[in-house]
Amino acid sequence: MSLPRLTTHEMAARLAADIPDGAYVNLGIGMPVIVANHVPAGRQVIYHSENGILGVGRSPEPGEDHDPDLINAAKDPVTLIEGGCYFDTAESFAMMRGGHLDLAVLGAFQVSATGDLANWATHDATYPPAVGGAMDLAVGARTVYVLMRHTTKDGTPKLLETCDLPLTGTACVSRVYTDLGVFEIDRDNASAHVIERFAGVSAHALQSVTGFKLVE
Amino acid sequence: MSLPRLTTHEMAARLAADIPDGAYVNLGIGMPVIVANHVPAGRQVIYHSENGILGVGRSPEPGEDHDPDLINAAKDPVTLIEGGCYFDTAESFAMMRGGHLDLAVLGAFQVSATGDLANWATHDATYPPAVGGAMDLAVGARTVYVLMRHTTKDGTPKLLETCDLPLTGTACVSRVYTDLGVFEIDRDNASAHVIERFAGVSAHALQSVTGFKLVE
Amino acid sequence: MIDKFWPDMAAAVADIPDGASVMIGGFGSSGIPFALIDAVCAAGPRHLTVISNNTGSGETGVSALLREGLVDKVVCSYPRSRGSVWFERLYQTNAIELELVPQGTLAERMRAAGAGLGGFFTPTGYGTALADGKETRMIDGRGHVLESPLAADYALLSAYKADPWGNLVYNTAARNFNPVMATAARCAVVEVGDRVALGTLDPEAVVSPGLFIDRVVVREQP
Amino acid sequence: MIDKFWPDMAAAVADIPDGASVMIGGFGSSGIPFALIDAVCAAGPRHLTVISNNTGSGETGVSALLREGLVDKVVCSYPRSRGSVWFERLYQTNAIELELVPQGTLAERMRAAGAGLGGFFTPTGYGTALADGKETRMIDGRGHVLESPLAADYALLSAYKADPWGNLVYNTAARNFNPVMATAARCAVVEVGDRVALGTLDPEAVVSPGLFIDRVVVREQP
Repeated sequence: MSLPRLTTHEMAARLAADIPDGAYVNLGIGMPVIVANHVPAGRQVIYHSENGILGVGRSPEPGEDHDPDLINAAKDPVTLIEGGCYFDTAESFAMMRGGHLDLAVLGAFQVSATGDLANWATHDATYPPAVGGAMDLAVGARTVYVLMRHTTKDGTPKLLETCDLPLTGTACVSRVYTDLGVFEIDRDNASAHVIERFAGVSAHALQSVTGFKLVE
Repeated sequence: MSLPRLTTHEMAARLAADIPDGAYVNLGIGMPVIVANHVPAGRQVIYHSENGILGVGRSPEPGEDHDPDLINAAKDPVTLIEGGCYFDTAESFAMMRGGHLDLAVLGAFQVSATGDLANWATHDATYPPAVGGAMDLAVGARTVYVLMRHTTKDGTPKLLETCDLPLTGTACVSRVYTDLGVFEIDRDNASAHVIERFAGVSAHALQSVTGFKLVE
Repeated sequence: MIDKFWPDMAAAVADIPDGASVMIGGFGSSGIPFALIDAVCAAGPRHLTVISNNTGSGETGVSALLREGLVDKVVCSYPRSRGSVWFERLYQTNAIELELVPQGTLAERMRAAGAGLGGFFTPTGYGTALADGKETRMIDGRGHVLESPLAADYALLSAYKADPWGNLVYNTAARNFNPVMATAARCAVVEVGDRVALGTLDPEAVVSPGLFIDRVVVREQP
Repeated sequence: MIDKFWPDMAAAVADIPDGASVMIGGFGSSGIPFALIDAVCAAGPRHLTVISNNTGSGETGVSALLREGLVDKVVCSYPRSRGSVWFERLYQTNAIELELVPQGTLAERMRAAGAGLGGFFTPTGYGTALADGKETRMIDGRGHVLESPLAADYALLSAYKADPWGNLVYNTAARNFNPVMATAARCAVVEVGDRVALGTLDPEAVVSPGLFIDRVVVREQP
């Protein structure tokens, strides 16, 4: 069964639509970073980068002069917007852990029915594990949204009763934005409320690729 | 029996002679502050103030323009020397507690034979107790020197087997500079080595006004 | 556009309820939010817990809140200063509760709250009366006291300049407790000498990034 | 007069002994003390423990220390980067020990060491494999992990400008771990782009006060 799926940019745009004006936001490495390109015009969002930047701006244009020290968490060159500032890692993580960011948008391998998040380690023991700031964002941001494909490439659900990959944090995810819909995690009932099913995705088809109970 | 005693300025000068060149030093409120006026010429000492200053300079002259925000721990107006800087209280006490100050010079009500310090509270329950930064300096400075008179006004020893006033810290004092001599606390033997007896003070007279064993 | 400036002091403190915990920046007379405190006195919320290094001097600052009878409890390191007559009066008649905290522990407890930590072990106060009743532990042969994070409902702060996003810089030793309190309060209200345009403050020299700050009011020049 | 400048990189790292623990500033390619690392490679102390956010990329930075076989153990939050081939090679042959620490916990453990604290409770990592074997505690209904302070014998750091007392400022995002490592090492060695005269740095904008800094070397311009 082939489902109509949103593209990466469509997924990012759907999530971006839910970011409130004036929010302080950390966008995780990978797909979440793209969200910044899709925030509706007129909304002012201040982006935090774990390496010590508040007010991350656009990437420099090819050929544009830029400061080689000025990189984001993905180690890509960025700029600083007016009103932005710099600080050290200890203060940066105090912001993250201390509940001062309104929102973190993270990628994920798996999310459980109670909002557990697995996004840092696979079962491959020969490949070095790397955690970075993911665990701090998971526990520290006021709200954690996950942006990920609904299933793995081979069709296995990534929304599961229980994560079987190593956890990043427990009971930390509020919402999941996938290529099939938007889901509000209901921790107490170990299920999720379907906020939106995208066009052409039936309730039945959606449930069949989801590892826990969905409530419409 | 009346002993020849050093004046406050003589005591401060004696202690100042032992401050090494290039040291980072915190001088406690009261008598210790005077030490800064007696550091030998040619020695550069950088003074820390708990309220967030490194590089405290001289007091402004009467009538001289000065910044009303720029005060020291005693709440008296001061200046900043070239090379000084400002920081907040959390960082200031990280410096103090973290062993980054070479020396703290503190006043005291009592010092014990094992280097316990009592300098923040009396037995008067109607008078509000106040501790400020004394406990942090006691545990945090690399070296703690006490500058105090050898006895109370009524002649009671302030160097005692055990302090009977509330403690500021335990086993924290290295040396005591009084108006009668200089004493290195020997914590392991609950005694003190007499580094210096001032002119006209006999060993017997000194021991008679001291509450624990002195070793010449 | 984000603009955290409020039109006047009264509006910026109007929602402080009875029973609120309120951090107040400053050390001695330096970095005290005198105008915000006056506005709180005028609004008159009662049964406040005030968290501040000192308890004011004379009739202004924290002293004014004490004089007006708005404060049930003070959390403080050094309540005794030249002219701290209002605190002494209340203390001697048992009309106010005092929680005395070593100054470094006071600042660090605020930092723990602001940084999302559950508590910390400090050698400060170990073996003294200020550790009475607290959990202790030997770590690397040294006695430590477990101290808990200290948050507040509001912080009343003073800074030198702010931009519309609430980025702050301070003047000399007026910095003191203000930045750490900004991190530890659910609502950080700041009075400043000057409003400056966005982009005016050096991004390398901002002391309190605006994400810690909720409301800013320009203090009238005397 | 106090002057913490040293004549060259080699002299400034010459006393690092075999078995030393060495913090190395930087995040990705930003704020890395490349010249000091090269000097350590040339000196060749062995059995080092390196504490750094990343493990280098290509042949420079931490990668060079790994390639030279000088490192027994890495304490790190993100050892996997584009081009971190030397670390991956050693890891896959069990030729190096890895202590993986969440990035915020890594920075906070350094801060605890620098601030003289005995440890702290953090919610980060609770319920995950990185809390295995660690003491945990419920605080206000939330799980926390007890983390210990992390100090080092040396810190190798990179900054933008220093004055003779070792007061430092950084450039943009090159600040990262450098200031907190400066507080946590018994000997903090810094390479800087420029030596400036005492009194040149704005006292309001010094990021690392000189009392944290032991040795400064000017990096040669490429």
